[in-house]
Amino acid sequence: MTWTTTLGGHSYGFADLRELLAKATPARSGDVLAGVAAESAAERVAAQTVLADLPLAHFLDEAVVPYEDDDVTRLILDSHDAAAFAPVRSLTVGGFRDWLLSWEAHTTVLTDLAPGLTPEMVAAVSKLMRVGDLVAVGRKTRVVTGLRTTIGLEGRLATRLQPNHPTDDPVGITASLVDGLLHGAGDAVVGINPATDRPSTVRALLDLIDDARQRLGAPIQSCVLTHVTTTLELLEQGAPVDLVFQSVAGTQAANRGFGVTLDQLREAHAAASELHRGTVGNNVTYFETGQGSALSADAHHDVDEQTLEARAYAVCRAFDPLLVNTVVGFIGPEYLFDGKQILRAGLEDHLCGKLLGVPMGVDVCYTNHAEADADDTDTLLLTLGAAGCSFVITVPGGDDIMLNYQSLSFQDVLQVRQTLGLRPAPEFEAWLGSVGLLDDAGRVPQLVPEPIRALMG
Amino acid sequence: MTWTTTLGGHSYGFADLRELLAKATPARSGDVLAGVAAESAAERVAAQTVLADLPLAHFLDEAVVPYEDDDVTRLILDSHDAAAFAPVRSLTVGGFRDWLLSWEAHTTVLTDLAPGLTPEMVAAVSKLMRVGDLVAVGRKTRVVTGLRTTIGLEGRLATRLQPNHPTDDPVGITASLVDGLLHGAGDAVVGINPATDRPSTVRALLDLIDDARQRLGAPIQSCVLTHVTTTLELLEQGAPVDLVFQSVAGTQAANRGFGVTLDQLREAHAAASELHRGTVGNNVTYFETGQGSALSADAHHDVDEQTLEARAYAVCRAFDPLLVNTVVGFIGPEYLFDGKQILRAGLEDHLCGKLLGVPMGVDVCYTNHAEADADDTDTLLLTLGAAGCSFVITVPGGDDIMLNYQSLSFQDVLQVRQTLGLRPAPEFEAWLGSVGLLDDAGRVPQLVPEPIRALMG
Amino acid sequence: MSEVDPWDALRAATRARVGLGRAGDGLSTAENLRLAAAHAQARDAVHTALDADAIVAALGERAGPVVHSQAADRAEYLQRPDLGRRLAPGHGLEAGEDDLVIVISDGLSARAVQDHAVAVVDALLPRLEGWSVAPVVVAEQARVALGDEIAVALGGRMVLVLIGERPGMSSPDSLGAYLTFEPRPGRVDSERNCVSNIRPPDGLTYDGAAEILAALMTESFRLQLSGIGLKDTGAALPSGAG
Amino acid sequence: MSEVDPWDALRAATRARVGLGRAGDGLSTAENLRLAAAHAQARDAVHTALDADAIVAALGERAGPVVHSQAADRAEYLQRPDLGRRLAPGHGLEAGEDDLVIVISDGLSARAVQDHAVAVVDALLPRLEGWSVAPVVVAEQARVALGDEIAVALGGRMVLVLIGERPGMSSPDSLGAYLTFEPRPGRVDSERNCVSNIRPPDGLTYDGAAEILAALMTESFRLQLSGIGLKDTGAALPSGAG
Ligand code: B12
Ligand code: B12
Repeated sequence: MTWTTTLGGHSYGFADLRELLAKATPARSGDVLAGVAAESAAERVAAQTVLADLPLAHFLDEAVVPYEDDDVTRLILDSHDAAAFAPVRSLTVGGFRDWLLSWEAHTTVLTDLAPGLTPEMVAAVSKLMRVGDLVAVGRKTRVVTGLRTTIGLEGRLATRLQPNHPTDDPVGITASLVDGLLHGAGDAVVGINPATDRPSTVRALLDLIDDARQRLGAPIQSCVLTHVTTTLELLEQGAPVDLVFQSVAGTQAANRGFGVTLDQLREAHAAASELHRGTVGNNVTYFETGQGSALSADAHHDVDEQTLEARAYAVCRAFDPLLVNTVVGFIGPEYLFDGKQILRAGLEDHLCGKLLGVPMGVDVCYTNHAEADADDTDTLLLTLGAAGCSFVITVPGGDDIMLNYQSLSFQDVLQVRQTLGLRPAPEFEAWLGSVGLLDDAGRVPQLVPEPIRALMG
Repeated sequence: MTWTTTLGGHSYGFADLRELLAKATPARSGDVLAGVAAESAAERVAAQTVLADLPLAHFLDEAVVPYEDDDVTRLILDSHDAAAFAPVRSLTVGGFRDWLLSWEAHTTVLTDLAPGLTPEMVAAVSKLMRVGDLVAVGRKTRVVTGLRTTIGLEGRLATRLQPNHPTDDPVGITASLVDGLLHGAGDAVVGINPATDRPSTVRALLDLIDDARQRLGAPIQSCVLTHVTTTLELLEQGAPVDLVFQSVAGTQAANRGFGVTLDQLREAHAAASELHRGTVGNNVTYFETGQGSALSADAHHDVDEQTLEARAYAVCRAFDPLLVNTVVGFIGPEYLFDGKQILRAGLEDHLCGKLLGVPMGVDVCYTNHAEADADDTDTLLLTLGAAGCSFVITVPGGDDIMLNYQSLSFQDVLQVRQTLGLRPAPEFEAWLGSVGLLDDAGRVPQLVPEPIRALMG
Repeated sequence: MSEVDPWDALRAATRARVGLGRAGDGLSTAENLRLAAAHAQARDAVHTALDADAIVAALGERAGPVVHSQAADRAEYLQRPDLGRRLAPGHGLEAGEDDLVIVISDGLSARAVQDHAVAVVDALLPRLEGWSVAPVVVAEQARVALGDEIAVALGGRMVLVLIGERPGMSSPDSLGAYLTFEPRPGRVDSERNCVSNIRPPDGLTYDGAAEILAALMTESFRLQLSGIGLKDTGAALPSGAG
Repeated sequence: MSEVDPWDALRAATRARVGLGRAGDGLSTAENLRLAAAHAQARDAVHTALDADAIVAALGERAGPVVHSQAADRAEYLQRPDLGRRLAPGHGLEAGEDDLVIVISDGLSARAVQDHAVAVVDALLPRLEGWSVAPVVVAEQARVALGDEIAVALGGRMVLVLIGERPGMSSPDSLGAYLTFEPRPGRVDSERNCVSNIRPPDGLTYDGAAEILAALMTESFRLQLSGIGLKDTGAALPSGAG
């Protein structure tokens, strides 16, 4: 299939869906690196114009990564729900955008639609959206999940508390954990990236958080973000695993680079589900993704990074996750150059995940080799808050001393919650109130309740 | 006075307040052009650190533009209200930021403080704020004014409807006016920039809007943004002038470049006040400002463009304006290079104006020679909406066919109002409802009520 | 009227983007794509270079020299307006004693200048009978104020700068005319008059612009000033009379 | 404990930015300024060049050649990770038959390498008795995967890449160690093992890192693989034992 169009006297041609999607993507350093980006603004608009006229149903006929070669493609197409797709099957991509923005496409309609959508469809429609659209549609798309807290409700913004430490020191980690709780953080998950890959250390960290949880009587879930093979090992040993974690990407080859197969994920998902550790739900997986990871592993099949990212969500949704987040500015400027590219990618990822039925959060962050600063994270946080993002990541002072990058501080989230009138997850909010960490105006006062003080003992 | 500090082993010195403020300003092309910007990120942080320790009271002792040479400086210092200043007089600039963010600095406290603040104080404190702070403090700072509608109330976002036409054609202007009204725009003002400087044409346009207003029974005010000298002439002729307009800047020399003196503004303000054309208030002036205009007129006295911009608000507040807006991305990339610089400047201007007691709106816009696009205006609009901005400017499709730049479309504002739960000015909202242009969910349906249809007749 | 779709009536009345398609509260996909395409084209207009030879050829015997500002290229021009206001050395201008100097400057839209500038000169000169007019200068990478320095070098008593206004999405070819009496470096904008949006058929016509300019210029010589003290006293035009 | 300010106790327990001053819901001015200063310094750390001569000198007789990736300079290195993974021609590496190739690479923090890399080599080599180790290669503008190509050129059976991790605001000098069995271009990251955050006193100590690496490397040869099939089986460390 080849498409051509003319714009301003020039003629533009696109050989296949893969090329069309790549050329239609808003400017991005990773796509330039991969050699798939549009060469001019005019070529980009031409591609978008062609894409707008493409029937959505076409995406069921043409795969961007061959079905035979790639288990992610097979997962996407084999699990496509034609009945759920019916309401939009006659639309073009452009018509789909109009419909998504229309008043009739409200929350429950969108929830019912999710199984009928493929990642390539949502990636395509997001490429035709402006920032304002990404926010407006994101806002009305809700994905609600639960374990000990409920994630994704309207008017709520949850946080992952990330108490990392360069040597996985239990006292150091506890200090950061306590600091976060005192600032009302941790309602999405207390999630530690272990500096080492030592299973015994991972086990010790799991025990540490589980113990703190029980001593505080706090409705939190924990996660140690080690490789899924290590978590599988620990599950067999009976460790207190609330959530199975894994980084995933949008192609089989990229997942191989991460050392993970769909079968392993299935196995881990099943094992954790059986523990029934939840109180309000039983979503027991947590995934991280991020534009550029497939390209970095040379496993991108000449597909643009945003489309590949959406494909990663198809992997996630197969395992009923409690939480999924894109680490949007985490990898570096070679994939998202500056604050502007990071902002747009974050909002795209959030929307695409949500449309596919994935409980989407964002690591609002940047590295020191990127062209970005704290103003950029503030802006992204505000727009994500307006877009109804499920959760964000928080670290003390926004400075992760082990992963070496800047995410949000606990205070950043307190501020945006006040600015936009957002609240923590309901179960956690009740607990905060019960220990005096939430005043009548919904603000977090500066005090150290006795039970938390005891944790430091 | 000279300040020095060391950072990372380097020593940095700042000769006077003017230099200190300029070096402390976030990166901006206009300050580079003027040769006053910090030379490195480290020098900028050093300047900010010194500035944070500077007592606020110092601003009453050292002027950035000499008192003897400049009537704006004289206006600022002579009208300073020491009693209003008392609550913060003992603070440093850094302490002032902390206080502004504190829970005790709520709306009425800030309203009472305004006459005690000078432009240089608010410019200084804004330089120490991140985007999130600019929004959080902006949000709780309210300036309420009125003529036929009330501007600046919490939870409201008003719009200037800007129905410009390259030949001031009455039918063309009416078409844009009608289009705006049908999209719920115009509650701040219907404001036309006349393509020509011909007083007879300006008069005809004033009559045109006044006639439409009366036929519709709509609570709107009009303005033709001609030079104040022309408006004065028309006031004498008895033209229906709701609002006196003028572009103003932060130094006497820059205002001379604009061909305007404080006396002329006083005269025009008095003349328009006497007409008592308002229903809910008698604020009868409208000013536009914008970072870079003084530098463009070579009238910047080596002061950074953001500080000069705040000084322009001191000019505005002397004349009890109904509306003031910065035209933040309007002039060009030589003053604000890209979307990031435009965004920050817009939020700074909004906050600085509000803190000084000025009813602040923003022309969320960019030119085709700047590095910006519609994603950037969407982002700025969302953050300004969160910051409680009083009003924004709207033109058909966001494309001003006479001023040659992109501002917001009417639809952009409908969308952000829904996203953030914002409503039009109350009097206008009631009128929209009465003609069927607002449904129960506060949305604007696509229909053409008979009275508006008649306007096109 | 009542038979016509009211939105069509709006669309017929102006080139402004009225009556656009909506999607929910926002703009429809089709409209957004049209805007994006227009944005790409307007950006190109900023960067298009002036074909000075073509202007000189069209001016014929009225043509004077081609000069440059101190801005070396487009990138520098955009970032350094100060350089766009200063004449590059070696311009070869020689002082005469003319009433009027006309400068055709690329400004921010070479296309506007290419399409409209010579036609304005053609319409204007017959209206200035008895004036001594210097050969028309063509200026590259120029701002309005460059005209002051050119006029001083040529010894002109008044300068008219025809310059490309920054390009809009629907108006990438809009010409502005700036008039300054007794030009010299240091003149501020309030000492000039402006006639803008010359761009038939959608903007001001060549004759319309020439008519206003000739009246302003004559009055300027009478009052011995330009700027806010000088007003365009013509009658308001009816609809359709660009 | 109850006598101590609980916030002070937090601050003493970690170098993470706990117990920060607040202003309303946000961070205090003082904290924001500290963060801004740290950001400026971390950005400088990215752009600092490696002093390869100093590394070679410190390595003494263990030193091998200095090689370069195909990324010409820092700007290209940052934008083209693919070039940072390929060896520039003319490297002069000659094939031997060693068990281990060690590569010291600048990565994203030359400072980390300058401060810690040789000390890790010093701590590691005595733990590898009986191993044949090639002269230590120093690589500029290098990514982790460059080690594969270097090892192939040198004919090594295993490669250990010591590389500067991207600099953080509080950790501009953090060293990572990446281990690959039977290295060759095309190896994916799941076929490597990593020991990260080597940065005493706040991060892992040299002996701690060497201990883990030596154990992993020995086990790697036994299992004939590296990557996710190879786990660090040491016991969990008590607090304070970096
Ligand atoms: C950036 C990064 C990533 C990126 C890599 C993509 C990219 N293009 O950079 C992403 C987000 C994809 C990633 C994924 C994972 N990472 Co990682 N990552 C990092 C980080 C923050 C910086 C690395 C760096 O600066 N490298 C230096 C530059 C100059 O070299 P480079 O060639 O550009 O970078 C390569 C390596 O860093 C490699 N890499 C990245 N992570 C990992 C992990 C392992 C185990 C290996 C062998 C290689 C590897 O990928 C890059 C591209 O090839 C480090 C933390 C740190 N302080 O270093 C963690 C870190 C190395 N990652 C870690 C882990 C656990 C993972 C995952 C296994 C998590 C999971 N459960 O799935 C996955 C999968 C990794 C894999 N096998 O591919 C751990 C390793 C712990 C350990 N001692 O084994 C670290 C130390 C962080 C942590 N404590 O959680 N990671
Ligand atoms: C940019 C702009 C401005 C900027 C100028 C700063 C800058 N550095 O560019 C700002 C926002 C400060 C401005 C202010 C005003 N402007 Co103005 N401006 C424009 C605009 C949008 C573009 C000009 C352009 O592209 N120039 C071409 C570039 C290449 O040349 P330049 O040398 O860089 O630009 C210089 C001139 O444009 C000049 N300039 C700008 N506006 C005006 C207005 C007048 C009357 C004069 C003589 C000069 C002048 O300022 C620039 C720097 O010296 C035009 C609209 C248009 N379609 O052209 C209106 C326009 C020229 N401005 C207009 C007006 C009325 C004004 C004000 C008088 C409004 C007021 N009531 O105060 C003020 C004051 C102007 C003055 N005397 O200094 C009118 C002129 C109408 C007329 N026929 O006389 C126009 C046509 C727009 C309109 N219809 O409202 N303006």
